[in-house]
Amino acid sequence: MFEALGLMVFYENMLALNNVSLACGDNQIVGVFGANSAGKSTLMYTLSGIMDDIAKKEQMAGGERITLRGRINYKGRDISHDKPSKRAKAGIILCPERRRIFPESSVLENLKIGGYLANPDQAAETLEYVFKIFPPLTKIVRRLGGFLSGGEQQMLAIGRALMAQPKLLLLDEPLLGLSPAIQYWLAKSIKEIAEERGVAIIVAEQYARPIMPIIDYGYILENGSAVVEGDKDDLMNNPDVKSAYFGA
Amino acid sequence: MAKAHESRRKERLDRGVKVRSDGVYAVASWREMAFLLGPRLLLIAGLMVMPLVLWPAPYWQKVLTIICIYSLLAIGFDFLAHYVGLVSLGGALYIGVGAYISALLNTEMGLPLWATIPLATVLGGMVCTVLLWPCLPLRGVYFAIVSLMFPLLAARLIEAFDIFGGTDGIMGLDGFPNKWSEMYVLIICLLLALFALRRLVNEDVGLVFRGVKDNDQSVKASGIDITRYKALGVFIASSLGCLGGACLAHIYMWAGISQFALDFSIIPIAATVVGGGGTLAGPVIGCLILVPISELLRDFGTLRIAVYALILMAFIVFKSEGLMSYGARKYNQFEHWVEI
Amino acid sequence: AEPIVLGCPLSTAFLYGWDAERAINLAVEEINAAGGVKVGKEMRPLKVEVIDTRDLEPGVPVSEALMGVEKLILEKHANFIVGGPVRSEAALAAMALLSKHKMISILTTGALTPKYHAMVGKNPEKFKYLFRISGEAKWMVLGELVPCLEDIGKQFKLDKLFIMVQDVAHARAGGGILKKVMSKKGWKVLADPVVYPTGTTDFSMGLLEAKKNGAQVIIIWMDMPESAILLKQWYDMKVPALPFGTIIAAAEQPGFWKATDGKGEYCLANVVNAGNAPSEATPWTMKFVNAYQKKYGMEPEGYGTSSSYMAVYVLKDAIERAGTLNSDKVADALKKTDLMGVYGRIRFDPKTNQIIPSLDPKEGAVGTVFQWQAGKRVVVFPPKIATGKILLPPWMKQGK
Amino acid sequence: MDILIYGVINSATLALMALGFTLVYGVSRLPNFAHGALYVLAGYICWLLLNRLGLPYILAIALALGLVAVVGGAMYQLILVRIRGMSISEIIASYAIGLAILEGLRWGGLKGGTFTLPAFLEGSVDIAGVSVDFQRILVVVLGALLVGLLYFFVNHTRLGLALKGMAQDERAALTLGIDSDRMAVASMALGSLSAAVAALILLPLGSIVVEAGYHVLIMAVAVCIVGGLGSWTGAILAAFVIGFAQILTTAYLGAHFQVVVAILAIILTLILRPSGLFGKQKELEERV
Amino acid sequence: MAGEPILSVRDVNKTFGGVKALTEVSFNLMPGNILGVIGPNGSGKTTLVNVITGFVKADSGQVLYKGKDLVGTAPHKIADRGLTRTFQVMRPYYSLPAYKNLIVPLFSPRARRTGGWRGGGRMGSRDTVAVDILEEIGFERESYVPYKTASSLPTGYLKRLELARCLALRPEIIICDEVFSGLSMSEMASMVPLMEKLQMEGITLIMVEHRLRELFRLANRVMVLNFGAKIAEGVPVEVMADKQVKEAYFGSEEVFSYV
Ligand SMILES: Nc1ncnc2c1ncn2[C@@H]1O[C@H](COP(=O)(O)OP(=O)(O)OP(=O)(O)O)[C@@H](O)[C@H]1O
Ligand SMILES: Nc1ncnc2c1ncn2[C@@H]1O[C@H](COP(=O)(O)OP(=O)(O)OP(=O)(O)O)[C@@H](O)[C@H]1O
Ligand SMILES: [Mg+2]
Ligand SMILES: [Mg+2]
Repeated sequence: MFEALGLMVFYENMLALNNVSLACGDNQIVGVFGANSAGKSTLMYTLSGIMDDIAKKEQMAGGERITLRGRINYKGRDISHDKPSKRAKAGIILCPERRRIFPESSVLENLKIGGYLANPDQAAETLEYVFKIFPPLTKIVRRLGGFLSGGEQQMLAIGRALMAQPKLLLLDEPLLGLSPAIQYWLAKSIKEIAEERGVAIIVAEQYARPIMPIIDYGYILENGSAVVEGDKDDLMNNPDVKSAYFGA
Repeated sequence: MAKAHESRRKERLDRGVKVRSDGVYAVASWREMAFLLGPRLLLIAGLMVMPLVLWPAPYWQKVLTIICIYSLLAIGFDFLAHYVGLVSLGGALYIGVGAYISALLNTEMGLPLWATIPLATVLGGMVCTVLLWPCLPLRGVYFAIVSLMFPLLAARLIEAFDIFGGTDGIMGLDGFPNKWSEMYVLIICLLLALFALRRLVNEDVGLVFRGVKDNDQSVKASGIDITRYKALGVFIASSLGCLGGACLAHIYMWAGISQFALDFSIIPIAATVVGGGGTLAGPVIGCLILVPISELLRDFGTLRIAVYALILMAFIVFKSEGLMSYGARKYNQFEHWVEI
Repeated sequence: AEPIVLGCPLSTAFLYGWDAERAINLAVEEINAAGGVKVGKEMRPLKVEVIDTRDLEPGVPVSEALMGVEKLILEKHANFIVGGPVRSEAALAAMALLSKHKMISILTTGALTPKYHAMVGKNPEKFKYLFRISGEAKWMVLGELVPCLEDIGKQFKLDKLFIMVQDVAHARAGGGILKKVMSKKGWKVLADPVVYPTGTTDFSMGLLEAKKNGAQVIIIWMDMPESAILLKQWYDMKVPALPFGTIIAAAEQPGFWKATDGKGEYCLANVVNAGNAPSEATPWTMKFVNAYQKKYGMEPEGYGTSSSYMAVYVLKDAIERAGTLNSDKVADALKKTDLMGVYGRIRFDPKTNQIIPSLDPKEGAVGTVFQWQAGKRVVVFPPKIATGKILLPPWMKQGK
Repeated sequence: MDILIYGVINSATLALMALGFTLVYGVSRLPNFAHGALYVLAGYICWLLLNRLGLPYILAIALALGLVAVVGGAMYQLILVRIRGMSISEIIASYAIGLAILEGLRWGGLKGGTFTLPAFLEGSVDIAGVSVDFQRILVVVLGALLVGLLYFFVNHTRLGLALKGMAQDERAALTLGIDSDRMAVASMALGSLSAAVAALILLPLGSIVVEAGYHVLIMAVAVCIVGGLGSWTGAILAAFVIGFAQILTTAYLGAHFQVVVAILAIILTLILRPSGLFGKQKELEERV
Repeated sequence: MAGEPILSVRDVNKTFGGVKALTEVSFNLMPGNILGVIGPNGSGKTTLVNVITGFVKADSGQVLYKGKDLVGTAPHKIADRGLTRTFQVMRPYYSLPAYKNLIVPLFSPRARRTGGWRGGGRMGSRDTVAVDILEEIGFERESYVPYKTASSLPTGYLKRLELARCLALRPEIIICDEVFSGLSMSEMASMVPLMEKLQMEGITLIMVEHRLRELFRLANRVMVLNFGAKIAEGVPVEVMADKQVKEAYFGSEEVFSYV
């Protein structure tokens, strides 16, 4: 359903993504793992189109540092020139890293803004669902986003992405700052979301342990290149992967 | 994704000497020295000979002094905004304070111009810093607006209480002995200020200033008192403005409440935007462009300001990074297309 | 022949700038049509260089105006400065600059401050090149306004005064002086002058108070266009008091009638010099008014019109008498000026270079107070030049 | 009593002036320094339509509103998009646009005090012994109505919420499918529209002069800042604080302290509450 | 355990407009120890850090550092006395290169006093020290990473930069607010020894963490917060066994075993 072919991203003269190809089928969960600065966030931004936007903005401000190459196909259509908002309308929703919630809006309002693409029924239904998977949020619906604790913000960010009715959800480091219990629940919920709501999910994480068991297919990024790929068992049994991501 | 040139991209390489990390130079040959020093020498020499070039046009010599005054304000603004993170819309306060202090020292105490100008610079800086002290905790737009209110308030107070000559202002100041001293004092002050500030911002203290701008919470967590640094920044910027104000007062032999006028706040900022914020030399270039344009347009009469505003807008919109940043980039880098 | 350049630093986007500009152009055209100015043996034409000083705009520093003056001197090579700067502070600030350049200047519009000629008087050698041909505040208050008010008081048996001023220095000071003087003259001044900031659009509080206290004459000392609103409110509230706009009031302009939808009827106003509204002050007055009307399609609007016009003629006269453009010589000649002009006899005070005012056009420069009557500006004061009588609004009873 | 009534009217006037500015800042973080110019422009267009084309008043108003909204939107689309996010450039550019409009109008003939719009309603009534004309009552009523409408729009409609999101974090909004460019244009058009509405309600009380542009801008900025940028409750409260401060100083101190007191009030409020009466910026930025 | 605690928190309370972020929290910290602080999201851990370091003023209670109360002292003064912290939401100087980020703390009065890093007055010497510190914390000296502007660094490096900033101050206590999150397993493997090394050097640590495995290896004692209140404190094994903790923090056996 979704595939990216030969993605290349240059920051100035530095190659941040080198010929990365990746595919994700319906209802699949795809994991992208890699250490710091492997290029996970860069990949996620590129897939969601945000990178285009960043490049465009930089160009306007004078710099022309970012170069993008490659094709992205979604449902048989080349979307590599689409604006991020258009991709979002088609169902590709990114939950960006470092949270980026709306600090001056309350939790509820954050979620409502997230529901911009949803119709009222969907919004109401998803809202309930979000509160179901993140019970701590129910207690703080009135609090301003900027005042939340790190973990609360992370939950809110994921919840907000869900509100946008994704068909393909891109999660960038979703576990960052979550307590173990919530991490565990989130990993379970990701699976549930994929299966019950028919959403394809691409997760980028460096903390692979909780995510690895739930993925259908995975990629290991290193210095911008996809060095290993394979399904869950392939990866789990790969000795390099094992030592790097499970500390064993 | 970029549509044209599917298989090529623009590569940028730094030209020779400048190592990627700022501030470390490995100077090898006279060519590289020239490359580094060229622009600086150009600016210095250009400003120094300008008065001579303008010999046949005495009016433009006058314009040059005004440019210098605006430039002093503008580099002060640039420093404060882009290195300390305080956007001060109240440049007029500095001009006014400087002008009044030197006027009072000159007319009331009879001090000569050579004493009043330096005194006004330092005292004025202190006065402005003390006035703005309570506002230092303010952030962003809030600081900007409050600082905008100060010159308005100062003018109103002088008017309402009829102090310092009230609305008539203070007349009868000493003028500069001749126009050459007028011009060269300002030009030299400007160049000194420019290079001193450039030096400062690249020193370790300067990094602390930039830290305050980027993230004051982190600076606090590093055990540094941000209020002190902000105040120091305000002092530096306002001293420059006061210096300009003091000179202005002596050039026109008069100080009055209109020295708190909005134009003194706006034009330096516009110059900074045009020239390129955060470059320090940019604002000077901005002034060198904007002020003469405004003078050239005088013949348009009433339409002048409208045309001026349009030109200003065009600069901002089409070279939004600022002329200086643009120029520096082109000067320091090669660009060429390479195959991916 | 080489033209004589008149540099005119004026705030051309404002009434007191553009009226002067028009009047100067009118005079120069007339003079040039008649052959120019005779300098020694040569007939030389006049040329006008106008520069916009913007000094009436808020937020623009006076140094901008000074730059304009310098531009005229240094770049346009003006031989004389006629007109502004318009704002008092700017005019005062320009004094040092003008005398530094030994530049003869005749102030014709704006600047009302008595300090100007006081400065000249204090330092006659340094400032001997600086003249002012239009009225200044002190005379206008004491010499015109007060007598006019006394006239009204006698005529209609009124003695209760209410003062509303704009929050600018000249108006506040003027209001204060007026209060003091009128109290001495036996009037009841009902309160301290009410001050309104520039740009106020609501005057009802003050008017209510005036009504409550039984005011009979309301002095309105404001130069902002919003005073038209005041008149509208005055009319709507039917305040039983005669409104009197003093010194550079919005009511002086012909457009005022329309701006108030005619509600400004009965408003008195002062246009500084005769000739700024049609009157019969001197034989030249109507000639000027008609010429102006012919050229610009409207009556002279106010304040600086007739004085700016006269300044050119006075200068021509002085140059011809001096026979040279040399500043010192022309300054001496100007001091000896004695000319029957548009607004009376034009002479300068020998000590202060200030035009000598009077209530009689045969003696000196006369001012004008008029009243809006059925859409026309009818001159009612000074008596020597009046063309009509003051009327009271119908809702106002004559005092006992 | 008259202090109360005219205090309310004055406050409503200030609130109306500030409305468009708050709206634009609140929903697109653009300090629109052309606000005052749009205000005057609306009045002048309406005047032209009335007096030059002789259109009926209602039609002239509607057209003027529409035109100004278009001008505002176009201004954003053509000029300000290119410098979005660089706040100093935005301030200067929008100020330059405002300056160009205002001085252009001045050059085009808008000078002197002879341009006025007729009041919607003539006449006046006595309220508790104080006479108030209908237009001023209308100011209060329409002001309240407009505030209510806009408040509802921003907080309870899909579009309003999207605008709000975009203002706070553009990149995050993009990921949610909010097209930021179009949104910003919309918000700017809307802000211009409310500036125009304010102009057409307030200008019949005054006259259309260029200076009003500067005055309105200063007042709008002051009200928004004191209230806390982007906060509606704050802006309204601030309008009342400043409005009453002005009326009270006029009544008890003399009007020439009016500006001094107003400015002092602004400075003091901010020193005491660094992000305005209802703003949370400082707390939010310092939350670690 | 003998001796005086270096830091002693007594009955600290903090509410944010009705939200009880901390209620009656007390604990003692011995010099040279590592204290782990855990708790569900929003339980007040960061708030506790803020209160100790002066970024938030406690409503009541005392924070005694070497016997002196810190409540009401400005954050920069507290840092100056040697009590530093990292920020959970990273706060680097985005416009500066990574190593220049450290110049700011190195320039602070404390660093100049204690470190003697005046370096003979030569320009650039602080730079060297900065790069040294970065290297220690896992930025490869020879690579480009230390010289990149902070805005282009990925999360993991920024987390470490936070810690580096603390080290530059030569502090006595470092409070780490989730420095391990955002690091991959292999990177963590190098961070744990670093922490141990710091402890050896005599630095006292408070570590707020959600990565329990590593934390329990390091910490001498662990404290658990829930809804702003302390529900347990003790050596790691004890705490893990505590019933209340299991309920409040892990919720279920599944999660417990997952950890
Ligand atoms: N705006 C930028 N300019 C220059 N280089 C950048 C920029 N953003 C990222 N990079 C570089 O690109 C590389 C990949 O970064 P990226 O953020 O994708 O890493 P990551 O895998 O997400 O790491 P982490 O797990 O720590 O978040 C890094 O070396 C980083 O320094
Ligand atoms: N300034 C504030 N205003 C209102 N509520 C606040 C404020 N600061 C913190 N809170 C609330 O206090 C609670 C504690 O926050 P804190 O940041 O201390 O949590 P935490 O334990 O660090 O959580 P996490 O593990 O998610 O980082 C949270 O529910 C948060 O929403
Ligand atoms: Mg990342
Ligand atoms: Mg936390």
